[in-house]
Amino acid sequence: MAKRTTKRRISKSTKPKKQAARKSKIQLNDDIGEKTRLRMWQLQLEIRHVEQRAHDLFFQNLIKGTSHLAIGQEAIASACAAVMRPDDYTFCTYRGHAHTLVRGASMEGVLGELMGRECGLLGGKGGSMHLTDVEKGAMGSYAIIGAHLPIAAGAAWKAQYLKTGQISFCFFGDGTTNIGAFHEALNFSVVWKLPVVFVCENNLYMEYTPISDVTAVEHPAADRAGAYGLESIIVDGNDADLVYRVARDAADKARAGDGPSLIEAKTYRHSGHSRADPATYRPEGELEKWLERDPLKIYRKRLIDFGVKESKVVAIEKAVLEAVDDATEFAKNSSTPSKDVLMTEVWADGGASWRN
Amino acid sequence: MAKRTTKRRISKSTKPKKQAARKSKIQLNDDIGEKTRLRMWQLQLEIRHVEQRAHDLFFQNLIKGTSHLAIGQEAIASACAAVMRPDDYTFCTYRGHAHTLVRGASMEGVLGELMGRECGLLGGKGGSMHLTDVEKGAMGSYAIIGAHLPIAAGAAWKAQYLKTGQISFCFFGDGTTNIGAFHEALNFSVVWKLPVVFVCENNLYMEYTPISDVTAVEHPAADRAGAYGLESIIVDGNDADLVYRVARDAADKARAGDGPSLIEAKTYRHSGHSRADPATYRPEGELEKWLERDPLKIYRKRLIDFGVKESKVVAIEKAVLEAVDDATEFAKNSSTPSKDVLMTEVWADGGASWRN
Amino acid sequence: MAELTYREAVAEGIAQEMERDETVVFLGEDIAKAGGVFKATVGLYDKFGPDRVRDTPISEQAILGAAMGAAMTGLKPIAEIMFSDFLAVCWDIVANQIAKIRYMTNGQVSMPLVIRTANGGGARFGAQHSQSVENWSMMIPGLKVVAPSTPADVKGLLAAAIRDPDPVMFFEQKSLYSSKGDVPEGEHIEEIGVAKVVREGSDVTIIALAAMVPRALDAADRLYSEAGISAGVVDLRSLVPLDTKTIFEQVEKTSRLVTVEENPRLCGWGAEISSIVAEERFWDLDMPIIRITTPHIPLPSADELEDMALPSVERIFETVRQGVD
Amino acid sequence: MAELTYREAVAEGIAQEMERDETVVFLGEDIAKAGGVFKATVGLYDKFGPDRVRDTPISEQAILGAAMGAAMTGLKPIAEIMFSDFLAVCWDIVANQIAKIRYMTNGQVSMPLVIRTANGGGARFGAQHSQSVENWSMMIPGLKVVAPSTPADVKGLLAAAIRDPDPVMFFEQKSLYSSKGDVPEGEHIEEIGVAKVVREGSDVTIIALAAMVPRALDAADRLYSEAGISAGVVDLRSLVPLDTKTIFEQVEKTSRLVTVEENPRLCGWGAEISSIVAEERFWDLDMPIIRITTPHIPLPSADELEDMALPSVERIFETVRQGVD
Ligand SMILES: Cc1ncc(C[n+]2csc(CCOP(=O)(O)OP(=O)(O)O)c2C)c(N)n1
Ligand SMILES: Cc1ncc(C[n+]2csc(CCOP(=O)(O)OP(=O)(O)O)c2C)c(N)n1
Ligand SMILES: [Mg+2]
Ligand SMILES: [Mg+2]
Repeated sequence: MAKRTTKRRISKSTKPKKQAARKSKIQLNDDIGEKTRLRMWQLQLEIRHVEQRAHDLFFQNLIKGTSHLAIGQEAIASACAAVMRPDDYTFCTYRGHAHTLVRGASMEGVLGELMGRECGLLGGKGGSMHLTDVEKGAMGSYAIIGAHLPIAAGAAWKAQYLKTGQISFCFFGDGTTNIGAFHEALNFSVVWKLPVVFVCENNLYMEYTPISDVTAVEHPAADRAGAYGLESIIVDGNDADLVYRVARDAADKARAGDGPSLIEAKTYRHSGHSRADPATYRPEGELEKWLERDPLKIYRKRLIDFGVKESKVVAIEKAVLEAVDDATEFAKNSSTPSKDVLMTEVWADGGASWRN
Repeated sequence: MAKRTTKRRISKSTKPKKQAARKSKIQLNDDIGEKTRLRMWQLQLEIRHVEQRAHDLFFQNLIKGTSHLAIGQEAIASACAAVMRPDDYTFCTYRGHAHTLVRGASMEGVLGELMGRECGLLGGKGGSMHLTDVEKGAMGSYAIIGAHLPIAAGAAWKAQYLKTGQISFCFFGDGTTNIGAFHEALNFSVVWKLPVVFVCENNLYMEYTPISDVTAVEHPAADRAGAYGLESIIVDGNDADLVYRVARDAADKARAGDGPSLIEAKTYRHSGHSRADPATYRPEGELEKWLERDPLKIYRKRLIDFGVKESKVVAIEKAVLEAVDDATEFAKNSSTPSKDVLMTEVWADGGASWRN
Repeated sequence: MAELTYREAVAEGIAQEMERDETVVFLGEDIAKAGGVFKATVGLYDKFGPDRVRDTPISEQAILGAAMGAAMTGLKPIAEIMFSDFLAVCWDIVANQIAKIRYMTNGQVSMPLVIRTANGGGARFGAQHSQSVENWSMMIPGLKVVAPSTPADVKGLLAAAIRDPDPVMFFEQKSLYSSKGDVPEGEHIEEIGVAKVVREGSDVTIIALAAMVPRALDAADRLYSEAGISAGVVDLRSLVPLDTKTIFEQVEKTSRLVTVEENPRLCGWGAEISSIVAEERFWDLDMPIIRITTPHIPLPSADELEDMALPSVERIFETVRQGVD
Repeated sequence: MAELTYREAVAEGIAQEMERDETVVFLGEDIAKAGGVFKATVGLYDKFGPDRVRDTPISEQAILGAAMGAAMTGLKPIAEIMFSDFLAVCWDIVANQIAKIRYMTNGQVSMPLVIRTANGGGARFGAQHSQSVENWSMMIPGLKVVAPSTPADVKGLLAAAIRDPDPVMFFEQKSLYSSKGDVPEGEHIEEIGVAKVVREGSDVTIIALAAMVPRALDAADRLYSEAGISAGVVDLRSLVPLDTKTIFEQVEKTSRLVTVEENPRLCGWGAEISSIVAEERFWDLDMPIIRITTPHIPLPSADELEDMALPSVERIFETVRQGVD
């Protein structure tokens, strides 16, 4: 018989008792704990401010091409990063500034790449849609829908084969669940029992089309989990603590050799799909509703409720802003790529020659 | 909320009462009726004997290339054909001699194509894996896994758009459920509510690998139905009556504008995957078990139990065998394709020119 | 005549054909309500409604499979693949199914469909959103391949592609979408398979396609004014069918041939043309055949790098000047 | 030396490398327990076990995606795509991902993998199982492309491909699987990117690949004995890197060039070679460059038709004879 599909719906966080700060302190050091929480706070801030800076730089014409911001979706990347081991692998999409940053890639590297500068993570060769920092485990941003799901499975295969204990995290959008590679990757990973965690960030839209217009089920990822014998998991993606817990469970499962998980995290992007999109297709009031559920707002309140001093919360924010300012200056002052790099790194010998 | 997935498991046929022939007669004319039953009997015989002939011709070296027989799977093609309107569309695979024949394609045309003769359905240009008879609604056999599922959806789209009341039937194997195009076609068809019936013939194997080795769920099609908000349907594919009923329901649903269905029919191929495959990978006794459930054996008994005279049953078989003999002779005597056809029919103007 | 952008001409061409033929339908991602990510199909949804202009899931195989199934049963679908790079995710449907089915069925099946797609570089989108892949299609028997360089040709050739009874790959060059030009008002249709001599020349013939046409023209201007070289420019417009007649006429006239391709070097359409001329007009040639292409590398994203990679006016000018010397 | 079939040489080449390097792993459909549908990988599963030789679902995107992910994190995967026609269903992974990632990441990511696939016609399999698609890969920057014609080269080049730090598309020609030849015993490795002059000639150079090599050799024999023409034959062996040095040496020597391709006409590798020679060795040529190809049609299945379509010894003989005349 087919495994019964089990379901988990996670939308309620640990409620801190409103009373004494001391009590809260104890709760703050629950299964997540203060240190991890402050880290998630910082990571969310880093994403928010780097993305906002990217937005500004775009309109100063310092970033060309395109860029896809994750403002509003910060909790997911941050919480998953907090779960990962330094040697774990992240695979993400063109909307991947966030996922790259939280692994520890430098802000200069990210902003520099967006601006096409020499200091960019990819030396200006890849661009905003392909941020990668292999040393940090950020194994690439992929700009064609679907491809990176099986690629993430492949990295997990390597970990399984060499018994390194590493796992792969793979992030993608709701729209991605309708392409063939999604299906192949999920089935393949389950059959091979690969240590990979698939995280669908359901922000309700593909580019400009609501996901519900083009999807046969309500929950594009969770309602498909059963097709691979997986548990159906939906989590409030704007609450870092909740995401942290499901991601941790999934990571534990993967590391224990029990195979992949598929997590659907409900969230919302505050801006348009990409730089040029004013997002006029959104029904009135939708954005406003989600702004109230802004992950940073939620998390700031959580920390305060838990008894973290406001000054501490603010200090982290200030430090992040300074870092973003510094990185911006650095990137602006970085030169454009030298002409020589045009013809390098097609091949492992460093060159681009196709003939003798 | 996601639609609850409903399940249907059909493995018990109408049981004819063993007594009086008159009573049986009445049952014979139940919702299926004698005429349809005799037609399904004839169709199953046609498949069986054409396939056996193809097998023989192969070993006489009169058929080259490859060929994929459907011996053991006759009930599915036959019952579905009995449900179809003459103007409905069939899309099938390289294992599609059966599906093409039952729509009324001539045996000469089928055997001739296998033998690469001028009288072949495709004039010798397509070969056994691409049998097509557009006039009969047999819209092609497709030899690369997955592609014809969205193509069948497209034909259904045309019917929906022009309100012709036609529907598409799309046949494919268990192995096909693991490729991306399966997933895309199912989701797409449900979202567009297309009149298409997807029939998965689960014969337990892809080429040489058991489907259970490479699939995350037990029922490769039925356990995925829920991922598209569809009912999970499994039917005994070796019993033409049972297949007829689920296919009829699905066709009615499609014609009523209620969208696609996905049917998983359990069956078994008696021979190897293709001509050259001795099927040594099958566990001992497996074939024998399935031979007892031979769809022709089952259906012959059914007819007799229902009170159809044995002489009638035999007469149909004799006529089919004669027709196969005649077609074989005809095809053998047909000439090989004339050299002129090599460069025709690339374009609608009949030619193949890519330049002026 | 009306002045339109290249992108506006797309919607005009589609609208013209949808108006005259009920069986023309249009599908793709974000093409209906949103008017397309390049805004090339704005207004069609409002004009022709949700039955004829349909948004799809991100399912390129389903999009083209559906187009194929509809084409073989009586409709004339237009399918959009948002960026031509994404043809790779549905290449089976294009190369193995759509292109081959008429031949395989000995003419039983017709395939009157158009696949529109945004092709080429210059927008700093990086290696997965900037490829010029018209040669991917050219190499597959059974596909017609069209790539217009002007708004008028967009309208006229797109209309022709929709009427064509065979599958047409229609490449819209991204970097041209905002370019402008005069477009005939009212019904406008061009013939597929006819190249256009867009500048007469006597010393050398430059063959170009899509975004390379305006660059070749600029280079030709400079060649004349700065080096006294009279360069003719041919806008190929269609790769299949290929107008070898026009190519040969120009080669006979100038005895010198240069091709300018946006695609990377190996197996580009310039190679095919070079090989045809080297075989069939060998004795007319007074100079080696020169190919100008993007180097054989994935396309980089930074401004300076991308500009260096794509054939520039300067590079065309210099290469032709040195070649003719 | 041992006499092996081309198919046996495949398993030998893989086994040689799996033995010396634990990070070499192998995946594909029916390749493990069943030994492959062409029986080219028989014995590997028994020898190296289920962790290193793994059967997969019918999921070509997952197969190559997994190979890619494993290659970028430290393994050296060999992936089989059963028929080269099926590359179309996973072309995105090949052309957009595997080929581009090193360049896009400025060298952060290495891609030491091999994609093996059965290529070409002659088996009466029809248009979807018979294509010669080595040019599909040649046109994508970032892929190496190898296609051996002998069992010895299968072993030596496959071993080299597995050791190569870049992605190698390895085309095994279906029609050669049962051909036999001497293969060095023990460790055998060849260099990728070096063409082989398999027959010296002074009047004309015939460049061929894979199954066209034995045909070109047979035609050369006949040209000599029946027409007194001394034809050299070059087995290209690898399209990327391309051994233009050897090509140029032969062209300089014979001043006449003919290419013989199994792929359909447009944008085949012969076009690329022709264009290179027409540009860089133009003044050495005494004869138009001739290309012999399968016509630009999908491949038919009936014996007579398929035989007519593929370049035959007769056609090579006649074309070269007339060309040299
Ligand atoms: C194969 C493919 N088709 C289409 C696109 C164009 N495209 C880029 S992003 C996008 C929407 C993706 O939606 P989703 O997966 O929900 O991710 P989100 O952008 O919302 O994070 C589309 C259609 C693409 N990049 N690749
Ligand atoms: C994309 C693709 N991959 C692999 C193949 C090779 N192949 C042909 S049939 C087959 C098995 C198909 O199994 P299933 O879908 O169960 O159909 P069955 O043959 O059992 O009827 C495979 C792998 C193919 N034709 N196309
Ligand atoms: Mg989304
Ligand atoms: Mg099967």
